[in-house]
Amino acid sequence: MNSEAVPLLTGTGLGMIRGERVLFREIGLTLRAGEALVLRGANGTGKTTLLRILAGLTRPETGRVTRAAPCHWFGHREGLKPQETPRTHLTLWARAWGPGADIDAVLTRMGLARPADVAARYLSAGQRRRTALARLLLEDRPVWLLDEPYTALDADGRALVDTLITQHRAKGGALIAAIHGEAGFPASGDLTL
Amino acid sequence: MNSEAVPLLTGTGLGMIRGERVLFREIGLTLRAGEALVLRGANGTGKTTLLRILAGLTRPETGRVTRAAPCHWFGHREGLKPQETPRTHLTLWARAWGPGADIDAVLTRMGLARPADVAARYLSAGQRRRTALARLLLEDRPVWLLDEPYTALDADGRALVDTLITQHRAKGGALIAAIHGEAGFPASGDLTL
Amino acid sequence: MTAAPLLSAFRQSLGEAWAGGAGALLPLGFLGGAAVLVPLGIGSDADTLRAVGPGILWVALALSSLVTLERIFQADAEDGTLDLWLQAGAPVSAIAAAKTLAHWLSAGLPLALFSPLLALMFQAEASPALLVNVGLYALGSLAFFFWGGVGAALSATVRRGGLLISLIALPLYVPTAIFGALAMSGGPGSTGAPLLLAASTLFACAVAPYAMAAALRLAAD
Amino acid sequence: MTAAPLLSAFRQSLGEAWAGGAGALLPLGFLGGAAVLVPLGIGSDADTLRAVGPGILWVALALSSLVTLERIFQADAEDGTLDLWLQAGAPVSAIAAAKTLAHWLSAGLPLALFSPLLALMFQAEASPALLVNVGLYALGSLAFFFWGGVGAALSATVRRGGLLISLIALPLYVPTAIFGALAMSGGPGSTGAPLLLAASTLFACAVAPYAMAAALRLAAD
Amino acid sequence: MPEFDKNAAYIWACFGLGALMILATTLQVILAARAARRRLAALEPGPDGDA
Amino acid sequence: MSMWSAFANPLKFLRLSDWLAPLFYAASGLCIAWGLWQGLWVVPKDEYQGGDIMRVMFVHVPAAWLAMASYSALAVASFIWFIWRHELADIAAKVIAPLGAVWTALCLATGSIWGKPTWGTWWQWDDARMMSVLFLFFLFLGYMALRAAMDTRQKAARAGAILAMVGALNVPLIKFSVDLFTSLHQGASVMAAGGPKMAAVYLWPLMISALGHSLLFGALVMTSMRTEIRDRRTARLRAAALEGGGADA
Ligand code: HEM
Ligand SMILES: Nc1ncnc2c1ncn2[C@@H]1O[C@H](COP(=O)(O)OP(=O)(O)OP(=O)(O)O)[C@@H](O)[C@H]1O
Ligand SMILES: Nc1ncnc2c1ncn2[C@@H]1O[C@H](COP(=O)(O)OP(=O)(O)OP(=O)(O)O)[C@@H](O)[C@H]1O
Ligand SMILES: [Mg+2]
Ligand SMILES: [Mg+2]
Repeated sequence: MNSEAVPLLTGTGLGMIRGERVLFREIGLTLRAGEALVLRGANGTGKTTLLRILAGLTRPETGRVTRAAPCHWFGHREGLKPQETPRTHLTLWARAWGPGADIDAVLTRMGLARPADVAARYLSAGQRRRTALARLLLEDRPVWLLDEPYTALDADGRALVDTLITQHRAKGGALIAAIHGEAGFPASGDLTL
Repeated sequence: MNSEAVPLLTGTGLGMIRGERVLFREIGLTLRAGEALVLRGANGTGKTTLLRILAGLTRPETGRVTRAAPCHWFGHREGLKPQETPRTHLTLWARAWGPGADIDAVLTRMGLARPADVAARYLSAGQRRRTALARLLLEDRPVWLLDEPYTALDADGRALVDTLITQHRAKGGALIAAIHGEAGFPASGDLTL
Repeated sequence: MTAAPLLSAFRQSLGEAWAGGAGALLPLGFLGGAAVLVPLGIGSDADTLRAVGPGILWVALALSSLVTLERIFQADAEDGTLDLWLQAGAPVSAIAAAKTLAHWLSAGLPLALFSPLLALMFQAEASPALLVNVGLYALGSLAFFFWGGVGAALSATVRRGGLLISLIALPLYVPTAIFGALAMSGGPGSTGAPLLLAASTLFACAVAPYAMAAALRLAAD
Repeated sequence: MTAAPLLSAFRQSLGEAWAGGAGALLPLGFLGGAAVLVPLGIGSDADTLRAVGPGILWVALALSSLVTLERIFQADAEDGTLDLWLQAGAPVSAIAAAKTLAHWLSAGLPLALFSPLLALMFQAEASPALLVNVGLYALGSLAFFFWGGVGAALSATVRRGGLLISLIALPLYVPTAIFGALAMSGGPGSTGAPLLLAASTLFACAVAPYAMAAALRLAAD
Repeated sequence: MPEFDKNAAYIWACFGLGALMILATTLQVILAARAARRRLAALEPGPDGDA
Repeated sequence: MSMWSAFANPLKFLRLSDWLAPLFYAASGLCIAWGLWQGLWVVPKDEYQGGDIMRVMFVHVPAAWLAMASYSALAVASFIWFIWRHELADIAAKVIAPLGAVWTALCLATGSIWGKPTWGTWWQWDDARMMSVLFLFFLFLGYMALRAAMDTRQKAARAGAILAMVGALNVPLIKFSVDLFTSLHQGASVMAAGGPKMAAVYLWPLMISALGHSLLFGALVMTSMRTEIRDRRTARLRAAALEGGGADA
């Protein structure tokens, strides 16, 4: 990947205040094709908040974000309705974002073939996370913003996330992930809050 | 610890069906003072379900559980109301279970001194988990049932959990924890589903 | 064993009820809104309004208890609090009763207390009977809350439980609504009606907690 | 850009509305229940009932739209779906409108369709006017749902949003309720009323989505 | 057909409604039973699909 | 072990109902047909009570009795299930509810059609009988809606049983409270204390019709129970088939 490429995502001078407390200030970052940035920091330092700002969900107190490409958001909450099954959920979002995704293939890939028709209310924690992760495969979006992507996953699941990330980067995608521990994460750089 | 001690928790012949599918069957386990049992298994194999059965929250399809001592339940959901702060939450449960706990000390111990008065709706994921973990310190209950206690915690937080567990066992307590990865867990035995 | 868990459950529910910000003002707003909309719909003929007034108030009380209760147990089931209460070392039925009582105190009783004002809006004559009616509304709404609690607990793990609750709870509300309306009518048979109202409320308080407890265990399962 | 996200939002909301199991039967149960409790409270004098009937139906429609809407956006904010819709690549206002429409279709329209039955229960005479009224109720309830949606979006991140919604939405309901009641009264001024009703509904459909969109962005912040 | 007095319409309405509801219910129950039998037989061919 | 004995038990029922249900259908057909023939052609019109309209009785009264009987059956089945967890009791409760609702609706519909010429109104809001039957209908609907809203069978069974039992405690209270209302409805003349007060020409066709309705109700309950047993078996087999394939999460 060419590091002189146009940045996919740029944040400059980002600062955030939450409840009279300065969470972070003057944060700048640039994400280019193929990069994988890891966000580190103790609990409550503002990783989730920064990711939401980058995704455009939260308005920063200072600074600005420039998005040159669409991005996928994967947060603590999975965005599943209790009555949805992994299959109906993925079908719905595939339709919303433009069709073309092969739902069955995605389900199998994510290890969701068996609980594909179980309502989300009954899914195990890991199955819920896998369903949410599967959304990343429905539409190609160059930037992925992942908040603790390994949470609740078993060893297989964590290896799967690594593979997804590697493939995404190989295709010219980029990502920022907030991660605790997980020394083995295939990162190209990191930022500590 | 004396392994001939009276078992704190016994399960015999436990079997569970969920949605026409047999999750597990004929599981037997015995937990004695000082023991720490690790529950392993891929996503969706029934670890959470088994723990809920042991806690008496879910009725098993077959088999029976004998509880010789009160137990603490720590699940995927933290049991926090959005408007509660860590301080009000812990005060409430300390009162419910009998007083005597020093809330300020517990908050400091769990690294919650700073967000002690922030409503749960605004807490970070790790801060929520820490608040829920803090309940374990409010009342001495010999058996702890922990479902993925490391989730969302930073390095400090994980070390803290290890310390809590070690101290609990040293005092004659016992625990069962469902865990993914985390090779370093100080266990005395394990059970794979 | 001890009353401490019950007090905690009571306290937590009070906090929850008030936490929305305006707290107990909200059900009042709801009732007030209904009271405003009804005359808009039926016109302002004083006689009709006076005839209709007490009945509408009963209905508004019943419906706003439904609206209030919808989330009581559903929220507990969703955020994991229910699991904690089931292990709190006190009978589940007592805990359910404590929670229901707290919600009645913060959303039912205020409505009853404001009922004379609303009656006046419906062209009722100012008279001491309006104050007696406060007691009747309070008694009746307590029964509404307990039966509504059964509906809420039964539908705690169901999406759109609110509407299911209404279907379940409305038939259970009937005796209370009838005795209440009868007691206020001043017509024949109205002398014994307050007693009957009290008895049916007592029955609700005695039976409903057990049904709630069974339903809550189910919701956690 | 494309209508695909809107269709998906619409579909998801329909699914959500029907997911309770009995689906569209439930609001009907609610309205039926209210219709039953009201005469219980006010007695069975045919003239009073006939006078009160249409008004009560408007109120029941308004209240059941509130009950239905309470959780629409709050649930989206809680489970993270809102974050996804904000990034779905379609105007947020259009998505909010699609969701509201879906809920109206599954909970508002059926109520309107059943209104003749309920009118008959209130001793109305069988006449073609009852069928005209179906249209009026449908129009009016559409406005109720859109204004209720604004209230629901505004209180999406607030506990006990339901009651806050009623406080916010009830004033917005007033014009609709007035024009609706006027159109059905057959009294003086009732000839232009259907047009006014339609205009106020149109106004709601035009303005409410933008208000919802702004409120939803705020809820995600 | 029997001849009734001025209320004939009401009588026929009641009997008609009764017949309709009862027959429709019976039909529905029997069709559901058939469908269930067929679904089971497809999975577990046995004597008339009895489990 | 209890898991497997519960699976085995319905077999006996399938064998029993296999010959009992057709018998019930045939007998009910005969009874209802005879009742209809008597009611429409044979029985003379009642000159004192509105003339021919009283023929409606042969539909209305059996429906009314069955409405009440079916709620009792629902409550008893729920109670048995709650205490002994006998799967058949749950199956029975599940299928009784919609059938009971049908007969309750029939009672309401015929009663209100009968009311129009006799009392001059389709519906009277403070009539004790009408209101208590209406609430019975609501209870059935609530029961069905609650079951439908639970997505696992076990939960549907538990929730349904709780509601049915609470309802059973409440039905007398509802009836008692609405009885304080005035009622247009006539008092009991068949099940009256001191024996039936009705003339034999009416009594016999009425009793036979009622027997026919009850037999049909029983037969329909049996058939629906067979359907439900087969459906549950089908679901288990499907799940077992899934169990065989796909070893993924
Ligand atoms: C919607 C309206 C009505 C409802 C819900 C209704 C309900 C009932 C019920 C529940 C019973 C059984 C009572 C018992 O055995 O204790 C019954 C019986 C009966 N009903 Fe009705 N009814 C309605 C209208 C009418 C009308 C309009 C008439 C005739 C004027 C009528 C005549 C009878 C008769 C003759 C019996 C048999 C009573 C006996 O001999 O025990 N009903 N009805
Ligand atoms: N209204 C508020 N008042 C005070 N503090 C607030 C308020 N809202 C948010 N905060 C604080 O802002 C921080 C939000 O952090 P954020 O969720 O971004 O953390 P994080 O780095 O993702 O943590 P974790 O690793 O635990 O997920 C928390 O420390 C929280 O206590
Ligand atoms: N109604 C149902 N129908 C079908 N399957 C169900 C139903 N309810 C639960 N399940 C299945 O039961 C299992 C529950 O597993 P549980 O939550 O105990 O898993 P777990 O071992 O804790 O997994 P994780 O590691 O992901 O937390 C899941 O596989 C889920 O799909
Ligand atoms: Mg975070
Ligand atoms: Mg789990």
